[in-house]
Amino acid sequence: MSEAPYALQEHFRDLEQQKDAATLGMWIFLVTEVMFFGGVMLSYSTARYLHPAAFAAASHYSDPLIGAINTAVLICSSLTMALAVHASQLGERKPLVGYLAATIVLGCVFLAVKAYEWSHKFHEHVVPGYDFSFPGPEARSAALYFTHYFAMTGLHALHMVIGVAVLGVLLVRAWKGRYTPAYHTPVELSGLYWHFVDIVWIFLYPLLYLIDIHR
Amino acid sequence: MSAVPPVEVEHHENYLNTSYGVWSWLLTTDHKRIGLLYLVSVTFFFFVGGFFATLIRLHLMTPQGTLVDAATYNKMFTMHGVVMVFFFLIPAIPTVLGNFLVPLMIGAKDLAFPRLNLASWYIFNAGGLLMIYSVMRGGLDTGWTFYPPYSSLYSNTHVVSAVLGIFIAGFSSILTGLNFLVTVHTMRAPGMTWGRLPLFVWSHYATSIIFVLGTPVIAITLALVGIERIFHLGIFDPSLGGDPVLFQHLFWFYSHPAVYIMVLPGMAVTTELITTFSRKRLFGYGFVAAASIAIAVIGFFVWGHHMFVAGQSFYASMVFSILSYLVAIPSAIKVFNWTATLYKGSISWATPMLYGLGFIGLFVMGGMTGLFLSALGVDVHVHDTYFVVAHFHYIMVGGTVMAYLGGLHYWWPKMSGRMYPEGLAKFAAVVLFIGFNLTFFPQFVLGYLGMPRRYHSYSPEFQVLNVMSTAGASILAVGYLLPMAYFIWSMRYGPIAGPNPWPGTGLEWLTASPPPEKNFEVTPVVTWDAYDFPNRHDLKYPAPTPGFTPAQTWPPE
Amino acid sequence: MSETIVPRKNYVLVWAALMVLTFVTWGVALIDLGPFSIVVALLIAFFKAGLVVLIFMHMLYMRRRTQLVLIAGLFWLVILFLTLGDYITRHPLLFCQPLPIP
Amino acid sequence: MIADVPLFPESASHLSEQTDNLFWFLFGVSAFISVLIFLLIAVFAIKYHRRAPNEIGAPISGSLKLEIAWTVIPFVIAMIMFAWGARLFFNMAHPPPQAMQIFVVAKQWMWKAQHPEGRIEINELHVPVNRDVMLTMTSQDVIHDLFIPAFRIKADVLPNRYTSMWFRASKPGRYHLFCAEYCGTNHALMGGWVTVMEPADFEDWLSRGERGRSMVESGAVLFQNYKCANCHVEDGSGHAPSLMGVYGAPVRLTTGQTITADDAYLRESILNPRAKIVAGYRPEMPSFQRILNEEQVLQLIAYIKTMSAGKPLQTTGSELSNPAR
Ligand code: HEA
Ligand code: HEA
Ligand code: HEC
Ligand code: CUA
Ligand SMILES: [Cu+2]
Repeated sequence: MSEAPYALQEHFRDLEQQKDAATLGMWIFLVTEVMFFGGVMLSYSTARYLHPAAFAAASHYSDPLIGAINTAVLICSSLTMALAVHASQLGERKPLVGYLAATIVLGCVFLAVKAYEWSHKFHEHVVPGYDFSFPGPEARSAALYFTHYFAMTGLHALHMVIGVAVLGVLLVRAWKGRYTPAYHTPVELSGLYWHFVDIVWIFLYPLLYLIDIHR
Repeated sequence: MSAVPPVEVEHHENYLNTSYGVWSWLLTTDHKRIGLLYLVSVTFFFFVGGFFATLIRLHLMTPQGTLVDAATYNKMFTMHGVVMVFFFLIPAIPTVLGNFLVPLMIGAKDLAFPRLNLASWYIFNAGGLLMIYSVMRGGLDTGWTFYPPYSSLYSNTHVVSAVLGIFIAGFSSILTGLNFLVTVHTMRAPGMTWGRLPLFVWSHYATSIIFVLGTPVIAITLALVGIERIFHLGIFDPSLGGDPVLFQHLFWFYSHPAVYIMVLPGMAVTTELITTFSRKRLFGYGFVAAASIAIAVIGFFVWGHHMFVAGQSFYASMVFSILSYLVAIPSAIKVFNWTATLYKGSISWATPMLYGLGFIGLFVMGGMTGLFLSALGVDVHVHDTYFVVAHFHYIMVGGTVMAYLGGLHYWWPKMSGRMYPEGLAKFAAVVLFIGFNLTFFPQFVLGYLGMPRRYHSYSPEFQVLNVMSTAGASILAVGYLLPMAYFIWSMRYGPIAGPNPWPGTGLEWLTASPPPEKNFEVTPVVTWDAYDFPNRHDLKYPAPTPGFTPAQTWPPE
Repeated sequence: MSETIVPRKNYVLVWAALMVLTFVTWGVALIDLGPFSIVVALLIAFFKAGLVVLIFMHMLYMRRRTQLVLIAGLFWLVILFLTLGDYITRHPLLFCQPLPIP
Repeated sequence: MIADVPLFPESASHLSEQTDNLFWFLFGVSAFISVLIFLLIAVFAIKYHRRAPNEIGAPISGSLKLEIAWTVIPFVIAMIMFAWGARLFFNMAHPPPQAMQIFVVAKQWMWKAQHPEGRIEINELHVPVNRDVMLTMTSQDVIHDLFIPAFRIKADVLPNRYTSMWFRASKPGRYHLFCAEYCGTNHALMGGWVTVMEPADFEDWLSRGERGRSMVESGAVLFQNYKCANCHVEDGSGHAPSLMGVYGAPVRLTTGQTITADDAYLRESILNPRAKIVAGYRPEMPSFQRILNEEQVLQLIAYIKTMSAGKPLQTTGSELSNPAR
């Protein structure tokens, strides 16, 4: 492909092999991420199994509606990301740039809402290890909920931040017209990453916000 | 010796002499050079770990301990374990031999992601430096297992930096595994089907599965320990509502499969050694390949056998025990196939073969004692005693380290272009074998007698056996220093090896020694199976002694 | 490997389904289903995740090998969660449990 | 000197023999298989040693029959090993109901054993010969592990939880007691001796020494001091359930579950009362988490257990020493 001569690395036979390798590599990376999050989720699950009542009580500190809205924001960003990949496949430069920008904006909105929620928790003094008070004798077990809350949302937010940064780089390159129908693997792979982060949140939302909310 | 006479072959352009200078090494993306970089790092860590081992053994000469106080002793074995496991044995074979050989063996120009490969070396060293930093600042005393609440609350040593070091080094494991998986899937030369892959590659493939799926779990687990320690949270600490047994589950979910990370590459090397030095096809290629994958998969189901008396449920213990027996079966299959390969072979007693046979013997002893440990009733008695210490040293030192050394000898001509001194090498191998058994066999007896591990002082009746062990360790030390010395010597003075001194059947032997920068002048097209000695008419054997008619010769009638 | 290009319309449809399901999750959580709340919530989450993986991430159109990677990942996640089996079968007086008094 | 080197541990409990039997079985099988393999390797290596530089091995590449044989045979052997080990483990995990109770609290770096009669010992454990003894153990700090090699038993001792093990000593004598789980600086020094005595000597030993209150008596005092009886009125007329006969009985919880009130449940009820609420009552009980230490909790439990016997509130230790009744 004459448009992107720099794209083929010399140890590969052709662009197809290169793309094949990159895609497989990305999926394997995502699987490692699954196991990474799996570790905290397991920790969360055992803690919840051992202290069901405390977890229910503590989860009331998180507003399910805000969580739902944030989920929606992230899902919209997934759509714009999917459309960005679509645009890159067709080589439409302007839409690609636009969708990437939209994804970044939505990602930032999500992070902003998250920041708001976190600051709220700080105000309510439910930050274990820093400033924690919880009414009732279950305080100790409730602290476990908040520990996991911060660990899981924090880890997720960290992934979001990285994702936004990566998309930022893509945005600049897309603007310069570096991606063509023949070579747009970076857009696709970043898309996979972004969707993965979305999926993590799809699980975090019910796990953290929706524990026995009628109680 | 089958070494080609030291005729100075004409100077050829190879990966070692295409460019010179520090930066040409530190910024290289050539998998062969990165393999050598890893060789340097890993050897360094081996001597750090060996240094602590030496101190441990010296200290344990007398019941009260001769060398250090209790706190220091605890740091010794912890740092010995951590350094040996995370910074020596886990990376050793995959990153040195694997890096060097996997692309060569499948006929690729490089690994799929060369820059990632270099990055993983830097990440590894960054983790290692952090570990060394913790050692310098006063060390770590939690045992390599980091059990909370001791590690997260009570220890006042440098847990956080050590944990961070391992966390970082973990990413290098993940990247290495990912790179191997993708390379094996996408970069094989034409004709190199799955059924023709050398078993070295199969084993590394299986190892990579564990790297990729297990390492993230230890990363997050140790991260949680670090967080718990810094912020005094209660994820694992029972006094804050957490559950310490959960840590053990998470830790062993990685660390049991990790023992197969340590042994599968050893098996990989052994398979190559046994076939090359028997000049014979591997007996049961398909079964051995499948056994590697089976070990990697079933190995993930048995972690609870480290926790039989740790407070997991009775039923969980039962299940983990039976699964531990299942995971022994593929290992058994491998051992039997290796042995059968020797049958009617043409067996050479070259140094690498001595290591290969040594591996089988010591691995069998280590593995069989693993069966003692997975028998619930017996494990209750021997858990956390020297029996366990002996078990794992038999596999890890007797098995994997031996295989690693065997592999280094075997591929040294490929890596450096020169031969090591055969006589001295045989001598070192025998010294190692004797020293090893003297060091660790008495520990089986000590363990069943009931001497607990991680003891800086012990009851006087255990002394004689401990002294034997210490004596063995000093012989062992000599055995390790010898190869170090003659490898360095041979880089300059060793006889020139030629492309295929043994001769071996892998693609790596089809290219020059040392190989050119892009591995092959032309990408090879593979039309033969692995280890297919009878049909490899291209292999050049040294001329036969006149007047001698062997049973099978090349070329076959 | 020729690329599959998914029509834009499909993305939008999936997106709509995901949005609906998100608010369904929230709505269902408000109804008291006892211990089944979590089950329902997780089922919906799995369904949503499935949609994202299959369509947004093109898993439907990937080659078999890539699909295997995903399946392997999920399989290993399940192995990890077998840990819960220990907790569920644990007797309070762990390990050593007196036989019921006759 | 070499003659004094012990090669095999002393055997002093009913279990040690069973464990050794399994050990010898494992040893025999492994030795047989290992030696077989070593011999084969040695024989092949010598018999087929390369005689000419251009010799190659015979073109053999496998045999399905052999593969099946050496998959199935080890599998069968392995299952026998498993079954035997599991059976032994089952015995170890199920103490006979009449076992005599001793309570052990571990802390860095000592073992503290309390006999129900009140005698407390440190880094020592006195037990009668030929009696089933069950240890109920907990830790005040990190994880420890009680290990008595001569009895071939060990079990981890965890904070915030009860673990237990049992044995029947078969031979009077003094045996090592070790801590087998690494627990910090003086882990190696956290040990002592188990003394197995003839029953008469044991009774004698129990009655000697500065005898404090029995565990039940101490429990009764605590029950009084902490005003438990203010709420837990005997006939159940207070805000709280009567504790009469609660031990070992089924308890219905607000969640609808029914559980058996065992040691761990009682402990949790005292230290973390809200975790499980008795049906029909309100979560009013205060937590005694930071007020009582592990030994006191054990004493309270011992006391509550006697209430279950429907005995008068003051019980003497000697009656308890045979809970078999
Ligand atoms: C490379 C490392 C390595 C390997 C490969 C193994 C392999 C095995 N290990 Fe080991 N193990 C360790 C390293 C390793 N282990 C370490 C480091 C520890 C201690 C960690 C710590 O606490 O610090 C440990 C601890 C350990 C324990 C816990 C002990 C305790 O703490 O109480 C157990 C218990 O089941 C166990 C079992 C096994 C088994 C069944 C195998 C099997 O895979 C072995 C299979 C091999 C064979 C069986 C031999 C070949 C077969 C034949 C010759 C045929 C005959 C076979 C049959 C009849 C079945 N190991
Ligand atoms: C991969 C792993 C590996 C390797 C190669 C080794 C190698 C050795 N180990 Fe290691 N060992 C472990 C992994 C390993 N070990 C682990 C995981 C533990 C458990 C830790 C824990 O409990 O947390 C352990 C624990 C352990 C103990 C038990 C400590 C205790 O429980 O109290 C002992 C005791 O003998 C021991 C001895 C040795 C010896 C003698 C060697 C020898 O093979 C080493 C020989 C090498 C040398 C001798 C190096 C040669 C170099 C020199 C001689 C230069 C040295 C420089 C100077 C002296 C100035 N090890
Ligand atoms: C303020 C009142 C109050 C005090 C003081 C009190 N309790 Fe309770 N206790 C309760 C109530 C109410 C319940 C039932 C609800 C529940 O399960 O928490 C209860 C339950 C229990 C139970 C579980 C009983 C069962 O039937 O399952 C035990 C055991 C117990 N208490 C022991 C104690 C001990 C020991 C003390 C003193 C150290 C004590 N309590 C002090 C109010 C009290
Ligand atoms: Cu207590 Cu070791
Ligand atoms: Cu294991």
